Amino acid sequence: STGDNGTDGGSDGYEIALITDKGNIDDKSFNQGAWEGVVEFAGANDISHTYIKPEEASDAGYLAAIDLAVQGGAEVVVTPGFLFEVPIYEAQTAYPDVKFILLDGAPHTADYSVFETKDNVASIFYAEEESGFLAGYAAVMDGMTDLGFMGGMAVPAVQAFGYGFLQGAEYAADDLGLADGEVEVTYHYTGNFDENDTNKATASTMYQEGVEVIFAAGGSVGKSVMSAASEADGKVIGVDVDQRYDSETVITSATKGLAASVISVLESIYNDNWETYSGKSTYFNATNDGVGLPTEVLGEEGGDAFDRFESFDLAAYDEIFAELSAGNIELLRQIEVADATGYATADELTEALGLEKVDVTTR
Amino acid sequence: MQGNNNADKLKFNIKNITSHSGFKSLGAALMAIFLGLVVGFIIMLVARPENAIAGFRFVLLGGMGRLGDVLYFATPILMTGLAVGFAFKMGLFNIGASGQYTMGMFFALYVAFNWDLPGSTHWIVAIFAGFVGGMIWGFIPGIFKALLNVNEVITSIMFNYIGMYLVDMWIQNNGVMYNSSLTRTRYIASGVQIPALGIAGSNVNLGIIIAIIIAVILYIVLEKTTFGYELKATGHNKHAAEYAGMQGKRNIILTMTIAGGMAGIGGAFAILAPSAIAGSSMTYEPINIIAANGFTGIAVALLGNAHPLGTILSATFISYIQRGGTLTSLVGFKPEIIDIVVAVIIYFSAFAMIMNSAIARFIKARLGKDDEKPLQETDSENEENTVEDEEVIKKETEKEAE
Amino acid sequence: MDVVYYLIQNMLPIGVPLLLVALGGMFSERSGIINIALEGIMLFGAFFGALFVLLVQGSSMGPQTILLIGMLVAGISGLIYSLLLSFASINMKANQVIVGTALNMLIPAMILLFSKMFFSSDGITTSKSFYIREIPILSKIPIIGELFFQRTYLTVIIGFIILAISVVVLYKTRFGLRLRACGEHPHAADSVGINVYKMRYAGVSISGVLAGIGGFFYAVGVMDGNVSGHTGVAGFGFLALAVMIFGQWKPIRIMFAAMFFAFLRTLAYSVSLIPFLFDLGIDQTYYKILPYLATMLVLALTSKNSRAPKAEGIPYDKSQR
Amino acid sequence: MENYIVEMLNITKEFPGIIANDNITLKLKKGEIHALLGENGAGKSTLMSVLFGLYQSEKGEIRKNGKKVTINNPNDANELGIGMVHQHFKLVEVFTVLENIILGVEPVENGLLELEESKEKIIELSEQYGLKVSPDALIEDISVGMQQRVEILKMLYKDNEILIFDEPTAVLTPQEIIELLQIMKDLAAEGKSILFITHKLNEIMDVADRCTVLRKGKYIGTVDIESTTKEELSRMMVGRDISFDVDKEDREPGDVILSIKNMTVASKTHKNNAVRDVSLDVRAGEIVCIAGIDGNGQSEFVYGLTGLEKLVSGTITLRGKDISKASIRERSASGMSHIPEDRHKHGLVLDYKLEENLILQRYWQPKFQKNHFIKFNEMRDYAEDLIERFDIRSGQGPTTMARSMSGGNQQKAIIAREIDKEHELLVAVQPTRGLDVGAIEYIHSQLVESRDAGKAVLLISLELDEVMNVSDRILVLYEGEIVGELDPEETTTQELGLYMAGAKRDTEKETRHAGE
Ligand SMILES: Nc1ncnc2c1ncn2[C@@H]1O[C@H](COP(=O)(O)OP(=O)(O)OP(=O)(O)O)[C@@H](O)[C@H]1O
Ligand SMILES: Nc1ncnc2c1ncn2[C@@H]1O[C@H](COP(=O)(O)OP(=O)(O)OP(=O)(O)O)[C@@H](O)[C@H]1O
Ligand SMILES: [Mg+2]
Ligand SMILES: [Mg+2]
Repeated sequence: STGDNGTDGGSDGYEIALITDKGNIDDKSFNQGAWEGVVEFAGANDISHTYIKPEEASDAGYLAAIDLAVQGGAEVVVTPGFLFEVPIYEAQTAYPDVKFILLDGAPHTADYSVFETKDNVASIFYAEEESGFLAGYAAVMDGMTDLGFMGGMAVPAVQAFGYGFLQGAEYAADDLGLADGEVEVTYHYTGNFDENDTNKATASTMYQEGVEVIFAAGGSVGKSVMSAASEADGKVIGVDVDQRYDSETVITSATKGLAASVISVLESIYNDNWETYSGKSTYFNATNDGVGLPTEVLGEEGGDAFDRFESFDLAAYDEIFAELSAGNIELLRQIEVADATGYATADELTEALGLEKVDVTTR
Repeated sequence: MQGNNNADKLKFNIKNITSHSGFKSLGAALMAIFLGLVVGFIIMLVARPENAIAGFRFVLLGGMGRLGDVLYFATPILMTGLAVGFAFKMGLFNIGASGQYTMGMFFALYVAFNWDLPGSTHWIVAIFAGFVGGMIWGFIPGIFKALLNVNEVITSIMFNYIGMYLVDMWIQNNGVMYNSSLTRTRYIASGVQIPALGIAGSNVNLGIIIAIIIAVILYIVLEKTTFGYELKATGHNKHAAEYAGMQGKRNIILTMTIAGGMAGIGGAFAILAPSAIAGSSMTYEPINIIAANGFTGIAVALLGNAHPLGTILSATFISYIQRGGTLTSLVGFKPEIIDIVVAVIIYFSAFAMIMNSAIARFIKARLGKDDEKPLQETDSENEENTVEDEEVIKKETEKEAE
Repeated sequence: MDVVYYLIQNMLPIGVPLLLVALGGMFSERSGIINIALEGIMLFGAFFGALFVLLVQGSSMGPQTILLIGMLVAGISGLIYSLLLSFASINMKANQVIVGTALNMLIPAMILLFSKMFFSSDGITTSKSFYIREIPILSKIPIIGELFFQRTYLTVIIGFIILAISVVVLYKTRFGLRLRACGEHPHAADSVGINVYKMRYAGVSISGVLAGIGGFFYAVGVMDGNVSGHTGVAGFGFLALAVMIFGQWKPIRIMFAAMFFAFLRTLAYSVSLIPFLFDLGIDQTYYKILPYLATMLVLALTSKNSRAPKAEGIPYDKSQR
Repeated sequence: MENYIVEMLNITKEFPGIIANDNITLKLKKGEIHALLGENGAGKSTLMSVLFGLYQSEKGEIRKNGKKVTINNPNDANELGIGMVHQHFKLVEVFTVLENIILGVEPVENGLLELEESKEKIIELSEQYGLKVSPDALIEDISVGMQQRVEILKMLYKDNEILIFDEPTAVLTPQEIIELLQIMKDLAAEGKSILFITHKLNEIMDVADRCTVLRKGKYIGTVDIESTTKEELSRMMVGRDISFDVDKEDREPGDVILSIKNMTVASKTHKNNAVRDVSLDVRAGEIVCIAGIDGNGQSEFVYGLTGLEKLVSGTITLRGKDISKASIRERSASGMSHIPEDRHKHGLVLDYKLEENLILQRYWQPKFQKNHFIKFNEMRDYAEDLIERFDIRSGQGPTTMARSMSGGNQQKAIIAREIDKEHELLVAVQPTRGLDVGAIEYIHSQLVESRDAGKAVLLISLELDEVMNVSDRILVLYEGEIVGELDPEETTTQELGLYMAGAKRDTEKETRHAGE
């Protein structure tokens, strides 16, 4: 591509570049998590870093943004999200000397005929279903029987959170010996990842209907849910990162170690053990502490991260987490969904996830 | 007397040039652009003084190295610019280009996915479908305006939202078009993509050529045909148009429909653009966001003085500084700086004409100082020009009245 | 019954920003200036209001005090931003619609640029809760208390106070009489020694203040004190224009119009609470479209005999008779 | 040295391209009625606007009671006790009479308007001077005469002692005029000083003490009314003797061209119909004039006839063809030409070139377009031809912007267009409004020429002189109805005035006859 200006005007450029997908780096999701990782690592090691927003939200546009970053001097390019799968497939060949960290995706061609992760690419995945499972389990174990789920759009990561959440609730209801249908879950996708009055109103309505806690798995959707919760005295389960600091209403968060994983990969690059991640997909899950509920409170030595629960506590958590990491619990990450929107019906969910104690309503 | 004569000549010439209307609007546009860039530079200077010069250089020159992209990104905004400008000629403010654009894009996509046509014609039919989609969404505010007397500004804003919600719903509910796990439309076949022009590193395609041809056609329609004559007459004075037996209501509807069609084609151009990556294509993500290209079209039209040929220039210009603006990321700025510059340009262009003639008058006053003479003796041509000067102002103020 | 209370309690914080901004539009148009920049001014006010909240939220100031001062900040910001419209359309006699459009485009870009450069964000996120569970004493009034003084925001009460003040100012004061004269027949006003330019500055400035406050109240009551350059104020400024027309440029009618739309909006998102609507199984999208479509329908029905201030949109030129 | 209450000395006021007041001096004595006379555009209103502070003069000074004063705005004027009734009323239509009167001097108590006292004062004043108004009526609901009383009350309410009346009688019925003149005399008797602008010499002779004459922005002179005559005044005004007679020979009218039966047209401003059950015929070779005072339904009548407005009921037949529901274009194509009342609103596209304006009614005809493409050469040739034949003067010929042309030449362009267009019926609405004597003569001759060429001419006019001189037959429109048919040869201005004022009307039968 042309773009010589990229180098001559841009002083010495930036060594680590993050390309955002459609959102900004405060999207409470992939962009933000990855960026926090970049900042933390680069800050500690005094490495120049920047983020770039593509001009156009298309494969070609993302590729152009990568071009721009590389021309601007980037040696490591971080691309958060599966939308970069196709662009990275192209870029890994075009820029063999640049290292790519692709979160939540693996490089492939547009028609999915060829999957290939070259040596200069690290592909990272997260087991969201496990994180969601822990959240659902904790809520029901704590005595809540009326739950809500508000996902953003029905993308695989969000779906996995939701399915995990349902399975966790079912598992806990089973443990507690609740009757069939005694746990009710209202299951909803907002269709966006924004904070807006629609999302707030939807959450308010759920609380009004008697929902005790809503698992908000959709980036900034969480802000709307927290706002509704604080008005309605409801509770919220955060997502991706520990959101207890955003609002009193957040009892726990289904986290995945976005920042931590980025830092790990960056460390491997700068500490010369790139081969740990190079050329393959790595899963972050309970086994390698890649997902889970927060167990520590920032800046509070020995603080109780479960203090916002009635009864569920660290001990109970450790127990179920051990089960999970031991591989004793089988979880579904994906189910068959008929609707084009990717929104599963109540029947599909009940059927595929084998729900008995849990009664799902979709919205 | 001799000296007076010379001064007279000079004065006369300046008046002649400055009162020529083409010069005036170009001058006004340049003035507005200049002020917009100055404001942009000041903002950069305040935000990050150490990088301001480097950043500003990107804004000014960054587009140079990316001329293919400049044209590529100019394509849809040229069409939305025409959509706004064409309606403007009739005194209608088509702020609904956004919804029309989205609608056109949807229609094009629909044809791309659901109609089975040979590659050689498929993209042409899809563009045409975009045209139809946009026309429908322009037709509605036209009807509201003509038959129900509802201000087109309000209607088109409302229909921006309605169109956006509808399209997003239609796409999400259509499994052929929508890939829910990627939250966007599926890739369209390469046969529906508009053939690329083959400029390396850019997806610039036949769309730009078609867009320019359309602009020229609109120019001919406006300047050479009876429809254009009626349309402009209505824009200048709808009462006179009615008096002359022109069908104002029909023309309003027709104009809005054509304008909508232009924006619709813009949407088609955007979504049917070819991709440099094999098997890939443009995609649309239905996340309830109003298409920005529609609003950029307003800027393009205003800067181009609603003149179809001027619009080609202004679309290219805005795309040019946008490309440069993207590059400012490399020195710590954000591309939004260009949106600010463009907004400031429009702000000033709303009264640059007046500002310019004030300046022109000032210059004239300076130059004409020493040969002041009783007014009744000034020759008729001079007088005519002075009057005309005023007229430009008056014309502007009258437009606002509508 | 609970559902009715719920709907109204939720309608009010959404209706009040609409009400205030539409009142602002009314003051501006009554003085003769079309203010299509309301959307931008709202966002401007919201941004600075939220910025203020962000700066002081760590202090010991109570949330309602912060809200009141934030309101002042937002109002003043709105006023300042509206001066750009006044200057262009009053002094420079520019096309008011174009200037308004430019101002609408400018501010989201400003917020995005500023927030990205300084907060690495699309806007401002604050952490103060302004929600009021119940207001002592007043909340005990039967029915009214539950509707207006429970589960509410201070913004609602302020909104209605401003409405009352607006009615008095517009109809009972010298200023109001003069303002209306300027929007109807500026030459008449001029001929009795009223400074039309000043009055128009005043009209636009009031609209700036109200739109600024409205924007901040939107941020408080709808967005939990946050502002984003990305979603902005979700077209509320434009809706307010429609509300103003529907309200026929009259304050009390504007109030009813604003509440009508807020109610539809609330209803649209609370469909699941109303069994017979929910059972229809209509796609949510249609409910989202409903407020916009209703606006259009109402305008279509009322536009024929709607009576805008006669001189609105026309720059005042002393020398033209 | 006389004692003047106001002196305007050597006032010069320029507008772009024109000197509206050129070194004009005017002195007003206390307690006198001082008339200001001059042709259209002579600069009368401008001079008064300078005195009232609406305009600032470039040169000259104003003195009040011998002391130099500066009047920068109407407030200054008001403080000096100067009030003005404008040619075009400056009243807010949606306000009440009371609100209009107090506007600018609103009484306020505790920050709120307090109108009771003002209301009493207004009622008092209106009784004192016989200015009947009801304070709570909306301006838009009251008659023009009543509106004028409001304007006068506005001045009296502010205790103004110098009262300017700019053409106050132009909009009044003869009876109202008599009342007004009486009021002015009373006011002068009370010590108010009055400046009175009018075109009507009779009125000046009637009430004024002195008269100042302007011509083309220049001061001509001031005379005592006692020692002057109408003839002298008119000579001062135009610079030559004038005859208002139009050269025209008697003609025998031919076939009926236009026939209107029971036409009723709605009003835009009030609920009653503006035109009610009007029937009339116009024959080839005659000029029929519809006379009447402004606001009696003339505009609506023309709108209904030409298709700008839909009829409530009735039929219009043009050359035997029913065109009651025809579009404007169809009417035009069937032979109706229309010189509109408002040349800027309807007659011209001011931002089009002269040549483009000249084909405004014909651009769609094969002569000027082929396959929807305009034939620019034809257009240019045609424009040049019309410019030549009708002597339309402008800066750049066919390419002149209509806006930059003078009013008279704009009107000429319209007349050329409408007369040259193929037509059987010419509807001319106030074709001489705002024009000077030369232009008026020209237009009248064109109307007569058209008649002589066998066209039917329907003239709608507010000017009594024009009505009497140009028409072959006069129909009087009063409150939307035809109240009389008169023969200009046999009637007098006085009689016509009575009809126009509604004081006299033909019996039902006679009126019906007029339409047959
Ligand atoms: N605001 C203005 N701008 C430019 N020219 C003006 C303006 N006002 C008046 N004129 C011009 O100044 C001249 C004098 O106008 P003025 O209104 O004083 O005439 P007048 O004597 O009152 O005429 P009339 O009898 O028609 O009222 C006219 O040629 C008019 O066109
Ligand atoms: N309000 C106004 N603003 C600007 N220009 C004006 C205004 N009124 C008149 N003019 C200009 O002043 C000049 C004189 O106008 P006016 O209508 O008084 O012409 P005139 O001298 O009466 O000629 P005619 O006899 O043809 O009517 C024209 O060029 C006209 O365009
Ligand atoms: Mg006058
Ligand atoms: Mg004239």
